[in-house]
Amino acid sequence: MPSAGRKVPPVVVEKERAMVASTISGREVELPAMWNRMFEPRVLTDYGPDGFAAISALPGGESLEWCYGCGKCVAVCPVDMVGDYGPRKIHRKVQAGTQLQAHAGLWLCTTCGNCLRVCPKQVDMTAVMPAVRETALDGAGVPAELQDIFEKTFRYGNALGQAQRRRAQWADRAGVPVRVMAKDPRPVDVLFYVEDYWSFHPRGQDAARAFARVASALGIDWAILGAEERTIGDSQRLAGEKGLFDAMADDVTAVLARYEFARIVTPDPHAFNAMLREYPRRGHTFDVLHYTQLLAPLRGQIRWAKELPLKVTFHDPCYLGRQNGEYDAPRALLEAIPGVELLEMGRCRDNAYCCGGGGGGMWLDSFSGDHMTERLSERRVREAAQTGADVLAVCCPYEVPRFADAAKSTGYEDLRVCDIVELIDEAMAGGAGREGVTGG
Amino acid sequence: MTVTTAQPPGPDAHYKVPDLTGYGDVADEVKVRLFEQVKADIRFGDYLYGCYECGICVGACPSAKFYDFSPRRIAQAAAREDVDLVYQQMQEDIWECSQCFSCLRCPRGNNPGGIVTIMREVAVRNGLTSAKEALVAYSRIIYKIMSTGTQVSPDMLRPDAFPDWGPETGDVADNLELWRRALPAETMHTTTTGWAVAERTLVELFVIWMETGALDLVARVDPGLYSILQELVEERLEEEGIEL
Amino acid sequence: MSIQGEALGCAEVAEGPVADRRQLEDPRGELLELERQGELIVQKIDREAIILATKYGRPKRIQKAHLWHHKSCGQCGHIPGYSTSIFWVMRKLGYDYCDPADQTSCTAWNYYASATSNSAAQAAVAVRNFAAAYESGYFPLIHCGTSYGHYKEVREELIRHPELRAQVRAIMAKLGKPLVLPEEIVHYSEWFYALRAEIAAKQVRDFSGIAVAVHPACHYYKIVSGDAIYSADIYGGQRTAVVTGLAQALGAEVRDYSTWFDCCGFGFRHILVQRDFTRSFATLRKIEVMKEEANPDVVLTHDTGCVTTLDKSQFAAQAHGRNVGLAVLSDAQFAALAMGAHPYRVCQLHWHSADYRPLLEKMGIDWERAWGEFQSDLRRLERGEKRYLDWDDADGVADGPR
Amino acid sequence: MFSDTVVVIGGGPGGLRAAHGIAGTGNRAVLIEQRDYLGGTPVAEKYSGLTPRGEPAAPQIQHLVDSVTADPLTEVRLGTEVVALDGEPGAFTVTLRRAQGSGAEAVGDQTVECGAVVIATGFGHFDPSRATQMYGYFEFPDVITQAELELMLSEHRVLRPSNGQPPERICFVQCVGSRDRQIGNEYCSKVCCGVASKEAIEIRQLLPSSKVFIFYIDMRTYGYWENEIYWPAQEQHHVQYVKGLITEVLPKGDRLLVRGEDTTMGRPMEVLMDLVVLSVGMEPSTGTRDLAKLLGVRQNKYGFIEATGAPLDPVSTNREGVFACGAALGPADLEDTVSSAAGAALKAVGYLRPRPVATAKA
Repeated sequence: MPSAGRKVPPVVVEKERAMVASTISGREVELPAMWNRMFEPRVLTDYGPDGFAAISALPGGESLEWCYGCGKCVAVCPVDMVGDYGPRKIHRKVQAGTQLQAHAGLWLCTTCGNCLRVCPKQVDMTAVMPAVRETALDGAGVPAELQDIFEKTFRYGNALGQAQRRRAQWADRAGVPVRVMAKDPRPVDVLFYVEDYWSFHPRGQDAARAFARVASALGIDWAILGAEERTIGDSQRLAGEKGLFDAMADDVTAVLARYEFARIVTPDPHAFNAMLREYPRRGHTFDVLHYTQLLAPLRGQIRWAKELPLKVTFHDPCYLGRQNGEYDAPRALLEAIPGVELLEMGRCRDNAYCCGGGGGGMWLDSFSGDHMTERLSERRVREAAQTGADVLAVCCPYEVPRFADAAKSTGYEDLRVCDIVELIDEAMAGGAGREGVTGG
Repeated sequence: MTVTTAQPPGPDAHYKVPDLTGYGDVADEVKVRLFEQVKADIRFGDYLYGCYECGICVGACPSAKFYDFSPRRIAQAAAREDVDLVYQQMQEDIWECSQCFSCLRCPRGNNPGGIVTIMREVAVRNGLTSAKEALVAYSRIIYKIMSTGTQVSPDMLRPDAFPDWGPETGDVADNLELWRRALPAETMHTTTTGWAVAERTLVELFVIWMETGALDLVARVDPGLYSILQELVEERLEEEGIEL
Repeated sequence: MSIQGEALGCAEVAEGPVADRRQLEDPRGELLELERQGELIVQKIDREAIILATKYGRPKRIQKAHLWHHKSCGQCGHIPGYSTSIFWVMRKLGYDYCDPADQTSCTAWNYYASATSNSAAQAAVAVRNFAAAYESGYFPLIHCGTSYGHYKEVREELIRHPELRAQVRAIMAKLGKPLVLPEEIVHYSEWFYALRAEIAAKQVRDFSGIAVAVHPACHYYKIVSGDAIYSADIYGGQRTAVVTGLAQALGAEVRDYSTWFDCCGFGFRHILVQRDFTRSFATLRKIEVMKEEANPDVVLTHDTGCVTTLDKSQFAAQAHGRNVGLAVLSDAQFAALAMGAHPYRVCQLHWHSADYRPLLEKMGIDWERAWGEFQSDLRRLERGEKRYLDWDDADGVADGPR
Repeated sequence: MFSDTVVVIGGGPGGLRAAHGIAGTGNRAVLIEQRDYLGGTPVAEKYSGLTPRGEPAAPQIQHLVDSVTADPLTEVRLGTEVVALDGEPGAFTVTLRRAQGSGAEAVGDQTVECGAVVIATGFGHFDPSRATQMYGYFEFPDVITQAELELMLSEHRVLRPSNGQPPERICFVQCVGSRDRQIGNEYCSKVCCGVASKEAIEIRQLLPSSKVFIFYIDMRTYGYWENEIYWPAQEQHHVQYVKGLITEVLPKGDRLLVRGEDTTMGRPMEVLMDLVVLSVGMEPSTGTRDLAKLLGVRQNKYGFIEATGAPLDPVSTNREGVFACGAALGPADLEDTVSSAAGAALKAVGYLRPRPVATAKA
């Protein structure tokens, strides 16, 4: 079947040199290369229900078998856009005998959920793929990059392998005080769960500092766990390490239990997703907000210091938008910034195109490179640039580094990539301290 | 939503593959013209009724067992009048077909093999690259059939051309003249043709090539071969005093 | 699993309801109608003929004698034993025939391989040959499966398209010939099937121990499929009866295999310029499957391309250790051998590549002695005793007492 | 004197519902059936479960039969066939004769007076030997039709005819003898997708370790058949649906190799099976064909009785006073059959007494 329009050449079996004897006369003839070339047949012969039976037995795996091949998913699958992928194709391969555990395609799904959104049979790949990955972890198929991340998460408590004690280092140059619960364990309104990339990645730290300034300017009572914070690890769970996620959950909830707080706020849609939907299943329920949901209601109180005459387009993170239904808080904040003109991309809100970072994709760029014509982030940056926007605004810590790299590699260096809170901070004259706040 | 001015680098991000069939550089009217020629063939109406994609033809198709070739795609592309896909098929698919007509089992009464025959004719008539490449190793055989009226002759069985057919095929070349004289049938003692074709018969064949335009077809694919054949045929017909 | 002749449950091919479109296919009737309209001449079968049932029940008449041999370029060129056997059997049964020089190849091998022609040229070549037969008074008998399939296709196009008839009629006029088509387009394997009893009556070698796998030629029963011979006694009327019927009549055991309906991989162009495909298909899809499932002594088929493909493709496959080595014969050669024909003088097996000697041994033929006899013939030619061998030489008349 | 009788020809579900409907209006129904029993094809072919819910067919059909035979206004003539219809609408004379081969002893022709006639002579299955593809129905004992499988299912044992063993791998091939220009049956027979899926469920229940496949072009499980048969078959009973019809069936060892194309994957497929079930379509039964000629009722291109007023009047024929219902008109499931039967009954009753003048509209 031509994949993406290109025909697949036959599989050739050919020996450089071959001597063949005739059984009639015994004489030998030299048949080099093309003279002995043969093809492998491309006939499928191994059909059966066993593939589905094995996967349906896994908790979360039962829906793969329900697919009746309508094909709607393939059109919206972000990986198929740059490759040859999609739930229907996986369903067909499993029925035709492919062992999904050992198949490279097992690791390409970003669990973005766009297929689930359109699927008339509600085949839930965001449950099926993690379930199958879990059984594949001890197999040889696990990409090395991913294995490395699991080990770092387990050993260091964060995916970047950084020392835990430097978790709060970003706060030093924030220009405003950042309370750390361990030093000042008094009850607090907002426990701000910073997560790995805002804690350790330079561009993440910029956003963290911007948030600190904006939060304090708005008089929010907030604090962070600092060195005690461990990554929630939802992406690691979706990449197959459910065991690791459960272990991390025990540590995280143990730390949280030491303190009193009204709400947990986080910049990371993945942590937000886990605490909103996975933790309650494990007996831990919190009032959880994404930071845009915290700031949006307060946008009226911000005293803007200057206008930002910018055309801005916004990328809906899958685990904030499509998976958890929050589309408007980020937009409300952007539209509140004076001078900003919001340009929507063709694929936005619940049909947003995925940045490729979810479901373990953040750490599989080289692995997936062999199966895609370009990275999802590159395809998304091109779409953003083609709206004519000056700025691609995001609100997920994975995306600033991902899209910044993609902008360079697709020739859109002049497209600025930044977090929404950085724009807010800038329009409040940034590091100039408190004046940007109205009373009360 | 402001309209973007400069066309940004990189293909339009909304398409999976901006040029699905890979022949975006070929002008649309070329593709349409070729497809019109395919549809203009008198046989086309008998070969295509519409396809509901059951795959029965592919189940029977030998080429589909090894090549990424599908008689179903041929019938579908023609039925949907997908001009781009038909053009891609005329460049990449049609020469993989085995022309065995196993696909005539089509419950809709289609004849994908017949559609391929027509597409090949149009490709040859228009000198498409696929036709030229497909026939590059074939010109020797076209010369044989058009000039002698028999296609496969004994003298073609040379060991350098058919080593993969085994040493016994080489023996034929070594003993050709003698083994041919050992054949009891009177007409089969020839070596450069399958049997002795009467002179008159050959002249009649040349008239057919000229009258039906079959000879001209070769011109666009192998001009060198065409000039040799044309000279031979016209000379022979002049000797016979036949003007066309 | 073997196929006994009668054991196959012979429900009559049910005559379908009036709506069964294929029942209506009657090219012979349509030709006669066109003749009544003065559009063309139909060469009639006016001698003793055998009636055979075609797939949907239409009776097809096979003339026994006075036949015009439409030879095959691939047979005469690369497998001369094929056409020689056809002549030899016909002579042995005492039926007169014409082996014309006024005959061109059907040119279909070139057409399906290179498409350097068009429907007018193909129709003109066909009609010119039929006109030559018509003028000779002998009724045409087609040697090659490709020609047979192609001529059925050409007949259908001439019946359907008046403008094509007009064009071909004009060309024939230039050649001083009428637009003429035979009443039936008959393939030689139909003649052999029709006369299988007469052939068996002259059988001198016992074939009861010979296991056969039949490969039916696509162009024979897939183009205008209604015109192929079917019998309720063979395969329950589900598959064409030719070749299988003859082999069973000669006492051989016909065995089934799971790629019976597959093409041989000839491909017209592939056999010559894309041999990797032909080699793969013939070996993996036909020869290996036959050996694995039916383990026959010989593959029998009834088309030039199929014999060439299945016989010649096995050699190179040995480079990959494939399970090959299966003799390939036409039904004509098989029948000739049954009737005592000489393996080299008549069947010309030395033009074949797949090892035929085990088969000959099983047929009780001393191929070493036969090869010696053939070599002595060649020495006689080299000494200039004769310019050409003839039909007497083919029967070893000059050998003297055995 | 106006007749109060309608003659219903054919004792299957359609004829039974028509007769029951006629009696229900207080008129008389004479039900003619050539077999020696009522119930039609569902009884003749021993249907096991009825679509869509799959409950046992026999009791339900028996209930319908009893509702007719118990009604004093109906008269059932078994082993009888119609040989002539004379007179004109409102005053017909139907000539009857003992059906050959029926158990009852031969007796001379009889006649029945009636005001209208309802034809309910049903369908016959397509004969697989005429299939376009090479299914080898006559060559291989393990190639059977849906009807033959239904018979086995009603006896709760599914066995391979070749060796009497329960099959492990079973596949259905759809559209055999339907949607086929070569054969001439260009229509869709409507019920085979639903029945195949229902039978697949029954096999899976009977043989839990069996692997069941359905090769299809598009699954036509209309209305509630979708959620009551197709989804459960696929999701709960793990029937494997593969989009691509089978081209040919050939022997391989003691099993069967089915070959076709997996059109979604765009690749040829060859799969070993123990049992191949051909979903053969519907054709006019010989009864429908003969009766149409006998009564001068026009047939459509496929030999079914033509509904001249279709689609809004699906039961009237070209002959006034003669109506048709069920599969005699074309492919029909049981729901179509009984609803068109009720419609035909009502139309037929209209010919028994003139309507009071006052209510007749201009």
